Amino acid sequence: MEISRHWRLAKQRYALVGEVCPNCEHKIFPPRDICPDCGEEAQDLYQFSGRGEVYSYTQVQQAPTGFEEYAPYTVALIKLEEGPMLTAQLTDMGKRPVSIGMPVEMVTRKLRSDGERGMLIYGYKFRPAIAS
Amino acid sequence: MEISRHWRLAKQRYALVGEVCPNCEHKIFPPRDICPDCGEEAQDLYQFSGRGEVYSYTQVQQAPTGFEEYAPYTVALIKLEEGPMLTAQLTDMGKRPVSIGMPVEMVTRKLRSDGERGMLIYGYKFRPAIAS
Amino acid sequence: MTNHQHGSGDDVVIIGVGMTPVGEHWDTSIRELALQAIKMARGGLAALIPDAIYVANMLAPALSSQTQLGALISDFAGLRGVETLTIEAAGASGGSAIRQAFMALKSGLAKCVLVIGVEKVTDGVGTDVDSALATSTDADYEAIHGITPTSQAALLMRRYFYENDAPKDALAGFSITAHQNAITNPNAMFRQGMQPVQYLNAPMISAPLNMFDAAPLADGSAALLIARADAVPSGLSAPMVRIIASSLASTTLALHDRPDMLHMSALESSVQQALEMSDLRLEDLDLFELHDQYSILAALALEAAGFAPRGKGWELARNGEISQSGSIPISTFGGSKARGDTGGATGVYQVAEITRQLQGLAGENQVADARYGMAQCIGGVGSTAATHILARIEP
Amino acid sequence: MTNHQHGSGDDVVIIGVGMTPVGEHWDTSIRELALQAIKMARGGLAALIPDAIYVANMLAPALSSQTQLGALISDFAGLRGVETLTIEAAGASGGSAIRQAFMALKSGLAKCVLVIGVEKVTDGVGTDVDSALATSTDADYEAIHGITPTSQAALLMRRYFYENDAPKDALAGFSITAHQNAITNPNAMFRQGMQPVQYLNAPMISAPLNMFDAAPLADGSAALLIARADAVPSGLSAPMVRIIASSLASTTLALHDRPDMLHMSALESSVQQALEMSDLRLEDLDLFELHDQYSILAALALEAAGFAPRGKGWELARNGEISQSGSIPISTFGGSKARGDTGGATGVYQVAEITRQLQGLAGENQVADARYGMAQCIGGVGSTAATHILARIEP
Ligand SMILES: [Zn+2]
Ligand SMILES: [Zn+2]
Repeated sequence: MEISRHWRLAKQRYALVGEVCPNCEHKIFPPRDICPDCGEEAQDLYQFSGRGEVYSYTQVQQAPTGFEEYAPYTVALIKLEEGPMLTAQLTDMGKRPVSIGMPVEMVTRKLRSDGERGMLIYGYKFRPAIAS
Repeated sequence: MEISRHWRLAKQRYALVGEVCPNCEHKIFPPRDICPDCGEEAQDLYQFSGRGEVYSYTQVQQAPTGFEEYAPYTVALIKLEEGPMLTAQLTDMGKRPVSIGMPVEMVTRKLRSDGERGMLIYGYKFRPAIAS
Repeated sequence: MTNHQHGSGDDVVIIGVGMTPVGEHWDTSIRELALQAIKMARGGLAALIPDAIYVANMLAPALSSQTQLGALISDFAGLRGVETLTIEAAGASGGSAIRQAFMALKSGLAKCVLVIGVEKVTDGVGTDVDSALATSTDADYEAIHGITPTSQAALLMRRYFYENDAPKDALAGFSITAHQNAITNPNAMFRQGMQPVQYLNAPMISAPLNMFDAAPLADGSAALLIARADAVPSGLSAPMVRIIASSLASTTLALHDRPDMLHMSALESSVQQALEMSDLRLEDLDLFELHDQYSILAALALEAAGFAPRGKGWELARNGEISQSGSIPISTFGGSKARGDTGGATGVYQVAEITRQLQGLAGENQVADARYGMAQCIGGVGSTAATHILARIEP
Repeated sequence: MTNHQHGSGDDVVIIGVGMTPVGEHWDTSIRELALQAIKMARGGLAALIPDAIYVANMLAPALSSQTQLGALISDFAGLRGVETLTIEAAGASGGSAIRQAFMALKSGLAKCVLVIGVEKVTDGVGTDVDSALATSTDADYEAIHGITPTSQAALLMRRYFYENDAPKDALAGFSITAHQNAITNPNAMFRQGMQPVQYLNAPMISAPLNMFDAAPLADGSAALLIARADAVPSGLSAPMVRIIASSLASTTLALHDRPDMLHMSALESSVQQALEMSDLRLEDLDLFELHDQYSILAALALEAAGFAPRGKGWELARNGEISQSGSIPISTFGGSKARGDTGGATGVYQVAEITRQLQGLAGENQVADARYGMAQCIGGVGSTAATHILARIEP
């Protein structure tokens, strides 16, 4: 399924490239064509640092199709230091407990495998920040 | 996918069991709870003979998921001798050409396989009538 | 407060209600399930042919490989030829379909509309069901990370507890009340009731969200026969109920895109619009069927509607205010939590149940002297919200 | 014939139109594609915030794993918060959404509605697309036998030829005309035209249906900004067009359940209703955008509407009556056949194209002095049909 979609989204998913509104300077991720803050067209690319903190988190026990091999896994809302929030998995946690406010940084990992066709999809996950 | 559905439909699909309207005696297949002819409740089971004739037919080249192994295959509209029409594949045709009006009879065959889970679904197909 | 007893021809009234039991209907197909509810709703009114049939559904394309439910169900119900279509707004599908019926009737282009909510979950198995549910999230930026509505509710719940310093069992009352109310609802999936200790010992399904914080997803169908007052046949066996307000609002699909995710803006604005349309105040409402698919959503819905200040919705569940005899009874037949969650059909069940309450036909679940009831169903974790206010018609 | 120039406040008028090119938009997501059409439709009217946004779509749940398109697209288009939902009736989704907008506006509960048809087919690949299309058939009694809409059209075609003793190339004219009209449509997928010999030599895809008898399924989005006359802003740059009739009808979902399958009853009754509502006769119509997803459906639609007697629809394609200067031009911008078939968005493209014709803005595709146009889109092979009649507003 959906090969072209994942190809199309590779830039955002690999490199955390979003946008900055040329009008109100609001940083935008995930990318949008129209700034949600001021309604202007927002198409200037912006490279996020990949640093942020955990806003909330939970552990998924019952995974949807394509994610069974990872279960249980931790998904989180991450507030990026530039402002936007995003949804991502936490990874490389070892024995460290997660907590709200915990500093994290972006890494690239395998997101899911598409069983029948064997396509692998890569993208951002977040791990505990090594240095700030 | 949809294991319970196929289990539920086994009677109709294996044995061509439909209904007869207790009010207007219209024979009904596929089964319905309400007679399309007179609007009454139609729940008396009726065993169809399985004999009918080809009303129209075509050859499917581009098969949907689950039917790839059978392509190309011939699907037809079959008018049962008791009146109702149904959709089914033709099978066991050998080198015989299909034609509109051709007498056919029902047989049970594998309809599709459900790839990932390996479930097989059986049901009616139609072959050239051996005797009328 | 307006007197809602002075009716006019374009008033929208509910003249028939049908609900199937919620549960695992292995032997019943989606068309058969819908027909069961339709037969009940049309009851003695079989001669009244609806001008339109709106089907509310969210999962059939994914779980039953079936679209065009409108044509399928209308024909199977013996109503071949009618105007028909399917409406989808995830968990808000049911309320959205009622909203469309309300507008069709108000326009005068339809005199009578049949609304059917139907969901056949057991056509799918295992992880396919979770995947189908995840289609109500943002496929590109949420579902791809393995998220589901359940884990989204858990994310909201953890943040809610963090910000409001709520005790571990803060939300238990929502489950306990719902299960209590379901005991006497023959359509409910769970009729054994539950105790506080069961909540405390329940296994986590997406921590901090436990088994009792989530509603069981199951098969079910509910139907409403709705007409303009000037087209209502005489001699109805049950009292009629009027829909006096109808609204539908949205916000971002993705949870992470909301500037303040604990403020459910679609829920709030749909309630505000409905109150304005009905000329009622919150205090006038005698019950509120909210979408308690997850306990946290019940708390947030009460806050968004204005029944509790921000961060205090859970306290209503602690002191009995949401129970049958409380100040604002919710989930009076068990809600999604104990009646069972029927996805896109939920909003139709809610309005059907409120109708029973306002008709005085709620049996042991009756809210005393119920005159006004509000129903709200939501899509995703608050992306879409449909709200309706119903009024009893005095005999 | 009624004079449609005496407008009243509740007249429904089209004040903005947007269409993306139809094709394989690999680099564009469904939300981006919809936004392109929305921007065009809202054009200079960005200050006018629609009260509701109806999204017409049939394939996103299966091919893009995405539901709740209403909330997704509204938010992405900068219209967060608006009333929104998705309408599905397979290939009739677009016309059904326009029908709902028509009723919402007539009711007065909405002053301005944005209708968006969008389909992103290239999110799926290979047999998954055929499976997704097959969901518009009866899953239990048709799709399970390996049938698709294409093979159903072929079954109809074979029977039609058998009953009417039509020549092998009887339907070729539908393809040739559509491809001819697409040459000058910048949004069309195929702009090279085609010759009769190409039709005769075309490979069969489901005999007797050949490659030119089927429309290519592709990505596309069209949008309409529709308002009540009493809410139209002043200073519009293009002439307005009025929707004077709207209807939606159905028949059986399964082809085999129809008592007479070559008689397209849903198409017929929706046209009858629309003519009655508009107080027009067939002869008054200057063009007819029908759903020519398969050539045979074009012939059957002309017969169902009454432009040809039963079994004679194909003759209209032989003698030029459906061409730009014929008695009843169809597919004036190429139709589904050559513009490209966009599934649930089709009905929105049709009405957008008729609007261009009635505005006199159709360029080389202009039908001379077009005053009235009819659009009809269908779900499955005739299970659902939505029909609209549009009228030019004289300056
Ligand atoms: Zn901005
Ligand atoms: Zn009968």
